[in-house]
Amino acid sequence: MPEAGSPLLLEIGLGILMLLVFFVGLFTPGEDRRRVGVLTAIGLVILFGFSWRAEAGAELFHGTFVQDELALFAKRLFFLATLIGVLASLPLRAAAFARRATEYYLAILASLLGMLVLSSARDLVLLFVAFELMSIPLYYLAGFLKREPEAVEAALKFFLIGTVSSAVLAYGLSFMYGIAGTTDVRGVAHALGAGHPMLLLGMLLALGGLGFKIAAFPFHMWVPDTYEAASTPFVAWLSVAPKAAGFVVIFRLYLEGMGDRVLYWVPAAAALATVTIIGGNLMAIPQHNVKRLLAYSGVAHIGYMLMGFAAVSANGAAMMLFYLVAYLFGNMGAFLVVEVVAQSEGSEAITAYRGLAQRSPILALCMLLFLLSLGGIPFVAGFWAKLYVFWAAAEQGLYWLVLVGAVLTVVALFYYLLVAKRMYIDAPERREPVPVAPLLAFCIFLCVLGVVVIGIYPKPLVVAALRAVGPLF
Amino acid sequence: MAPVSALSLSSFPVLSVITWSPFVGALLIMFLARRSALLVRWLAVVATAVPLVLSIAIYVAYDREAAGFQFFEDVPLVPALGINYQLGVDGLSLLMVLLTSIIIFAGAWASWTVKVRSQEFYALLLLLVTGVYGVFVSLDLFVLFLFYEIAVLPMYLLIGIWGSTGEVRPQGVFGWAFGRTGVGTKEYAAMKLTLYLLFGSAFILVGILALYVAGDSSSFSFLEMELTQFDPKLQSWVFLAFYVGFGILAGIWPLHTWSPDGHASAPTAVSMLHAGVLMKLGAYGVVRLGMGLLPDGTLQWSWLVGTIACVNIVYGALSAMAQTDLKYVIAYSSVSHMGVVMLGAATLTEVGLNGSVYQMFAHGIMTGLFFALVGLVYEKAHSREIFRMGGFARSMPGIATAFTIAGLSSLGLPATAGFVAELLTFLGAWQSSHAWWLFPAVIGAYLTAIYVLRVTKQIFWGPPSTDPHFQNLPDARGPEWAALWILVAVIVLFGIWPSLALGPVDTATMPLLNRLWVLQ
Amino acid sequence: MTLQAYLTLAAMLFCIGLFGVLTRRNTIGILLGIELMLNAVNINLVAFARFLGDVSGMIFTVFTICITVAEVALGLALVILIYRIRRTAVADHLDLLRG
Amino acid sequence: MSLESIAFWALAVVLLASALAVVLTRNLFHSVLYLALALTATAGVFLSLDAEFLAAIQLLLYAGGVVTIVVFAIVVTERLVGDRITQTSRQIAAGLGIAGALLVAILAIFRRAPLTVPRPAVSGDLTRAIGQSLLTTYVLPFELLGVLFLAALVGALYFARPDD
Amino acid sequence: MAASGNFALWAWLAPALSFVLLSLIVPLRRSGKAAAWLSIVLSAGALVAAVSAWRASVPDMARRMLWEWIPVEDGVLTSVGVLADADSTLMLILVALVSFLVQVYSLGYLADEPPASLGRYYTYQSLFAFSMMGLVLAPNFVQLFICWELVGLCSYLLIGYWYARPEAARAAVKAFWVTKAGDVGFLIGIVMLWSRTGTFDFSELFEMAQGGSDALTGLGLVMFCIYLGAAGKSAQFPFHVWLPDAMEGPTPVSALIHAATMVTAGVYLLFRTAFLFEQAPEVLAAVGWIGAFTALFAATLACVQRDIKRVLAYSTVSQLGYMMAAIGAGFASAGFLHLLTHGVFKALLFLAAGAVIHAVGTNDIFGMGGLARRMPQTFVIFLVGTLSLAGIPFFGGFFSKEEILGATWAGGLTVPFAMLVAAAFLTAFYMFRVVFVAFMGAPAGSAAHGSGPGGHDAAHAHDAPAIMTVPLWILALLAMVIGVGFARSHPEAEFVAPDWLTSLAVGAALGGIVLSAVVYALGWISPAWIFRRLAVVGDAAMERFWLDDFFALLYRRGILELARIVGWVDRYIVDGVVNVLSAWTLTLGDRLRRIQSGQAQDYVYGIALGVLLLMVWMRWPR
Repeated sequence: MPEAGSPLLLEIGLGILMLLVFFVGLFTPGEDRRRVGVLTAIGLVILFGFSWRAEAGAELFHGTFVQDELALFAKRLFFLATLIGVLASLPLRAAAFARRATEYYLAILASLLGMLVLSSARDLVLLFVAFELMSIPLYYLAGFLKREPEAVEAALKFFLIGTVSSAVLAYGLSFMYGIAGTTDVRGVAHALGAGHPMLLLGMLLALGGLGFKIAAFPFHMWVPDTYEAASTPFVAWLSVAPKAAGFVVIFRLYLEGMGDRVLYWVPAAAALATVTIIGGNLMAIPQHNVKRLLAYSGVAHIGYMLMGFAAVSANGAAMMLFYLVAYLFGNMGAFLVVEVVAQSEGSEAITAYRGLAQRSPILALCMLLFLLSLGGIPFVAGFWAKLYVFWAAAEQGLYWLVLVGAVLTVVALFYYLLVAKRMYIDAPERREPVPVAPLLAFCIFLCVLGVVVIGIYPKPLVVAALRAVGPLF
Repeated sequence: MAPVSALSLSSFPVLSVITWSPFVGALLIMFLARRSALLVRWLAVVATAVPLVLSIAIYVAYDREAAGFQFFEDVPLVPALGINYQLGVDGLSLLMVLLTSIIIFAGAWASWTVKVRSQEFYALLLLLVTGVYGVFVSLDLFVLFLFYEIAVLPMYLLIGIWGSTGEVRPQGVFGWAFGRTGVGTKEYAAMKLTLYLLFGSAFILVGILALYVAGDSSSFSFLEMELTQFDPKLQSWVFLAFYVGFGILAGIWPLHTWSPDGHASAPTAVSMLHAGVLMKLGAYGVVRLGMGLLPDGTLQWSWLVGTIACVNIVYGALSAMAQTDLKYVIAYSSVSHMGVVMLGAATLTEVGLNGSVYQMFAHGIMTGLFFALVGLVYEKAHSREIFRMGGFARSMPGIATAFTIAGLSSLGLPATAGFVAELLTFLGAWQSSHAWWLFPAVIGAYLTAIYVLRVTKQIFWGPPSTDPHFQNLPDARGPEWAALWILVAVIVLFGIWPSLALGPVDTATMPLLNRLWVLQ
Repeated sequence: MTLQAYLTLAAMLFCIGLFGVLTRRNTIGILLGIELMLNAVNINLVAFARFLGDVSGMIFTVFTICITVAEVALGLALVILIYRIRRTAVADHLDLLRG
Repeated sequence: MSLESIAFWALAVVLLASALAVVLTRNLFHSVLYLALALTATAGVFLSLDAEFLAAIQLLLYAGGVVTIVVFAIVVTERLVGDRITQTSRQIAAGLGIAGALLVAILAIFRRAPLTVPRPAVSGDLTRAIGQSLLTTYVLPFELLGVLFLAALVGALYFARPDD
Repeated sequence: MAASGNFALWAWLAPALSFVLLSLIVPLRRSGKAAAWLSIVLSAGALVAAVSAWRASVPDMARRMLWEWIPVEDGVLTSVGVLADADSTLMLILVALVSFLVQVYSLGYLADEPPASLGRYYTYQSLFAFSMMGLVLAPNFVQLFICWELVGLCSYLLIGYWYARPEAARAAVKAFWVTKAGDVGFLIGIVMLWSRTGTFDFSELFEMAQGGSDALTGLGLVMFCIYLGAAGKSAQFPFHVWLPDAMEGPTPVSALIHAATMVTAGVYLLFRTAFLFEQAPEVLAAVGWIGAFTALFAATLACVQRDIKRVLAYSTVSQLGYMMAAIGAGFASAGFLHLLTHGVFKALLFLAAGAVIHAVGTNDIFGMGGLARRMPQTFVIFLVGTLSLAGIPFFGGFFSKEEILGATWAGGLTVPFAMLVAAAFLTAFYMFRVVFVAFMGAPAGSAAHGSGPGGHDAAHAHDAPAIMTVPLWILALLAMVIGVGFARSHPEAEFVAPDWLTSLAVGAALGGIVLSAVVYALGWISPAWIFRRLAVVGDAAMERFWLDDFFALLYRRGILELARIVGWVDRYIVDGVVNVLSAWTLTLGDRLRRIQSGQAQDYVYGIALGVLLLMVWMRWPR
């Protein structure tokens, strides 16, 4: 459809990229198909570039597909995250990544396609399909190392929980459709005015289903297992992109065009945020495996983002987006460092970080920066993120929530500092520096750059986020 | 000459230079002085000397007639949220800046003997100092909070890496908890201190946000908030938030327990800086933000502040008396003296508040000197067990003399800075609406006399210890003297010439009090 | 028959499916439970569509059915893989990862 | 008691019964067969809702496809294991509690807000309508569905393939 | 008259100069002798300045010089400076004189100290002279308190001069703590007074008192607090316990600080602020009673001491009691007069005793004996001092003591008067006990252990070198001169003493002399016999009436025990709670982690529960 070309440009381009990857992979002789990854990376770079060219405002298919500021913001975020994830995957050691590169990158791209569409879907059907398209590849990406029992087990758990929760989601969506009488999200928002209990039931069920995707507290339980078992670069990506998509869906379903009915969600969101923050932080304390620790801390961060949701205001949503970006850099960076250390030490235990500061100070400093950013310390991105969501919540009058959040930040710092202690205080067992694959180094550098730049000069990002949530309210 | 130099100073951003030069020093140390320990030290000395000189300069140049905030700097940071990089000093912060620069300059000399990873040590130390300066000079609550966090965090590594593990405490009522948390180790102390203070900062943040949201002018600027009248109920709980938040750093009872462990485990310079300056930072916060912005809240809660301060004074002194580890004695004495600071502030009288500020300064210098000396003694004798040492005055007369002077200042002996502070505080206490505060305060001073002289007699001015490995210990030498004599000189100077400090301070405290008295 | 009746039926089916998911030991059994839940969704959708006289619900159903099939395919592949590696598909035994 | 209500009740009974059987029988094969029955009953429900097209899909894709795959999977796995798979249940009480509570909650909401929508007459050919909107309004999800299948199949193949 | 202030200022600054020089120029201090001479020269200068200040001063005409010290928004909170009038300059002379003589004397007494510590000694000495003069010249309470504390510090430092000796170190802190305890009261008093009157300045307060300002009515509590300070410094009962122990310091120090000047500061304070105390007669009465009691009490203690310095110390306490009694009776000038004379002859006595100790090498009078022949000069000098202390006519102490007796009688304090008479009797007795035991009779065998410098013994003791004897002679002559001078011309007293008073006083003194002669010189009665008669008092006196033990108990079982308890509470309760909370957080995390059982279906439970709770929660609000 030519007239629809421009808004769908990114999606179509991605489709083409997928085809390219597919065929190149098909016709690549031998056991090593890494070139596919390179191709993917290049393609993503190009698309990322295009995503800055795309202009907002277009609607397609009777407004079921919108290319608004929010969608664009989200898409750029997805591209960035995926790009980093792909680049970081290139130097992966396991043979499967060489031989089965096609499947790997194809799956990533498929999921990415799902996210892209999801971020601009304004129709329940489209939303559900895109949601599934995003999820299904993740299931087997999680189990990509199919020789390792843990990986497969993690994949299976992920799959089971995922399907159940998507069933819950679909069930909720069915109610929404039934009461609203249309699959158009705006219709739903309009119908909520009547406040029909069944509609509310549907939206709560849907919230549960989405809660799984964003890993809010009671729905989070797949997270640590999956993170621990799956390959780290993928986890880094998994910990950011799908969650972001989930939040975009939440925006679309619960905030967009709701007017002052949004206030209805405050108790739910606040409750979710509280339990998520508390649960995530507390469960992170006793972890010995860095990836599990980051997983739980990630859950806690979702809680902080939910504070932004609980604020149900333009500021709240914007600060949530800001938080997402900060979290992207901080969390992915941390995971990449984990990958580096794991490659050299062969262990993901916290003890593997003993004396890292004396072995390779730069790497340790990067890790410290990421941890501090996650902990919310000034002059790195995470601080502003936390501060802004607090600020938004405070505006909504949720001072108690702010206090809970702030106090549990201290708990979070406890376990982050434990890692810092390993790196800086403990004495190293071996002296020689940790070898870093150049690509990984580059990705880590990107993340540090992001963390520090945002930390020092957050203004542009704030403005962008505020502009992105403009159409919602 | 004052106005002239004021002009010449106001032409360039002196406060920024003071604040950031240690930071620059830290960067230089990290990147330039790769493996030359000596270069590191000299860089540190220079990076701390520049602020010292400048702060003395602005101290002289400060126009007391004009009063108010001077050397003003204002750069918009995040206009969208009304966050500005806004600096300025009045008499109060002026004195604090001076204190900081003196202490850290002495600290740079005192930690001359740090051998292990000295590069990182000095870098972190200087970073910390930047944070401290920043808190004192920034007029934008938000920026203030940023600096506050910077001032707290490096402490973790500083204590964790270079600290010393004290005696692990025996089982008690909550023995299991002590085992679980690893009480006594330096890691424990570092973690406890850092988390405790960050816990406090949580309250501060909430308070600041509350004011920001409540204030009609959507700005974090202190000056604009000062003009807004906040609703008394809000003021009430925000003041409590500030009191708890900053009070933790000021070591108010019963939230003080981080300080003995932390200060005892910290390396010399860090103890000096932390006990000498950071605790004042807490008191400063209570006075500047709490009393400055929330007159109603202050009037509602001054009774609590003062009463707890009295508890601090007596309780701190008694616990200090109970210690057997020299560093713990000093740490607890800080708890006791911070009580005097808070008491003076709580009296809401001119003399009382001046005394409080003066005590901030006096105690800063004095406790800095104390920790420097303890560090020296520990370095020479490798012991902190008071009752194992003895008669050191013979082998290290210099250290003994300095220690005695510090002790006399801490027990408020005239001709030392401590006396002026305590006299003023006492006068204020008796004038305040809770006259009985005077008695715990004076009794605390007397208890101080008891434990300080007890320790001094035991370690220095007493029969020599029979322990063989205390034979022929060296006295302080070289750079260490610098640290000692700078501080001793300041103590005596401000002891015999109080108007030196009280002049500017008064210009800062009176407006603040006038705002309060209007409401009374 | 009223819409209420269909919805109730669907709800029951959904909860039965959930019950199966919660209680079945064998992974395949769990999958079957999930199937039931999705069926409930379908019934809901169709019933609503019918009573609204609106077609989009039906289409939604088409999609859900297809997606379900895809999921089942993937799931069963996973199950077989698990069997191959672990020689079991009893969900309780799959707890290498915990804590 | 009209005819269609009789049909509905019959279908409902069959459906629920077979569903319960699915989640309760010890023999995995049997539960699969019961599932097939339940799916067929669902198709019947669709018919009773005048959705012939969907009923057809239901029979083909589900009762046909799914069940076949499942049976196939069971066979494969049993060959892998070497003996029959017994199917037991765990924590029945807890499961019952949760599921029951959820059901109660949902039904409570139903009661609080009864829907009394009249059943409109069938207008035109639903199948054609479905086909049309599939290719106009819902063309994007339709295409995505293709991608989804591709992805799922790739994944399934990757997992199922015994080599490497 | 303007000069008076300047002279006083110079007198004050001279020792300050020497202190600054000695403390800053380290090599000078460590050189010992040079330091000593510097200090001596400057204190000589101070003496000259003091004398000229006195001569320049005229009665009832005060000269003030003030410098702002602590500013407040509206004006000055307090200032420092000089308040020079007849009385203060007279006291100034005493201080300057004694400290000059003592410094000279010390040069001989501490001849064989290592130079470094000799330098330390003279540094302290200068600091003391400076602070004491500052105290004397203080124009207001604050400066007085400052110098008050500083002289206390000097006494602490000088008592602990031989800190290697455990007793010395202990005595030093004891002295500081006890006097400081009094100062707590003093400080509280000052604060209260200020918040009533809004000033610290003596002159302003005096004008208030003259004008009968009602700010000064009902000063009872305030003045009593201030008196506590004086009682601490001037070793009034029960604060007197520190003074005897203070004898651990070098003897010249005892002469200067613990006999002539510092301990009299309390008396001087009361004399200075008498106009305030008159506002609170009840306090004055208390002062009188306590003073008289102290006088008698200390006298009894002095009778049983073997250590010559302790005898003198208790006699000092007792004499201070006399002065206080006079002030309590409302005739401060009488007390002040006795202060001056006592300053002279008590310094004399101490220095003489020092010479003896220096020669003999022991403090124990029973370790001496027969020194009159070997140390004739010292004997004569000591005798002069003893006679004036006993209050024999034509000697220094006679007139001032009689003044005091008369004052108490005129003040209507009959019982205290009786006590004082009894004390006078005892004074004569114990002083001549010393004379007879130490100087008459046969020399005891070589003394066992020497506590003073030098390990000589009584057998071949000899007079001290000139550098020590010359100051002694000067003081002795002065004592005589004062006595004779007063005998020639009474300064007219503000009260009429009964005519039988003189005979009574002299009689008491002579009685004491006779008795001690009977007991110790002639040996008609053995001391043991007396003790058996007075067993109760005797034993109690031997045990110092258990007061020291009581204070020690208060310190150990009271303060230290309390401290131990608080320390325990802090460590295990206050801090314990913190640790418990953190430990609980850790444990909670562990427990919570258990729900992550690793079994997929439990995770599904999570989802189902989550949805359920969400629904329940959302139905609550409405």
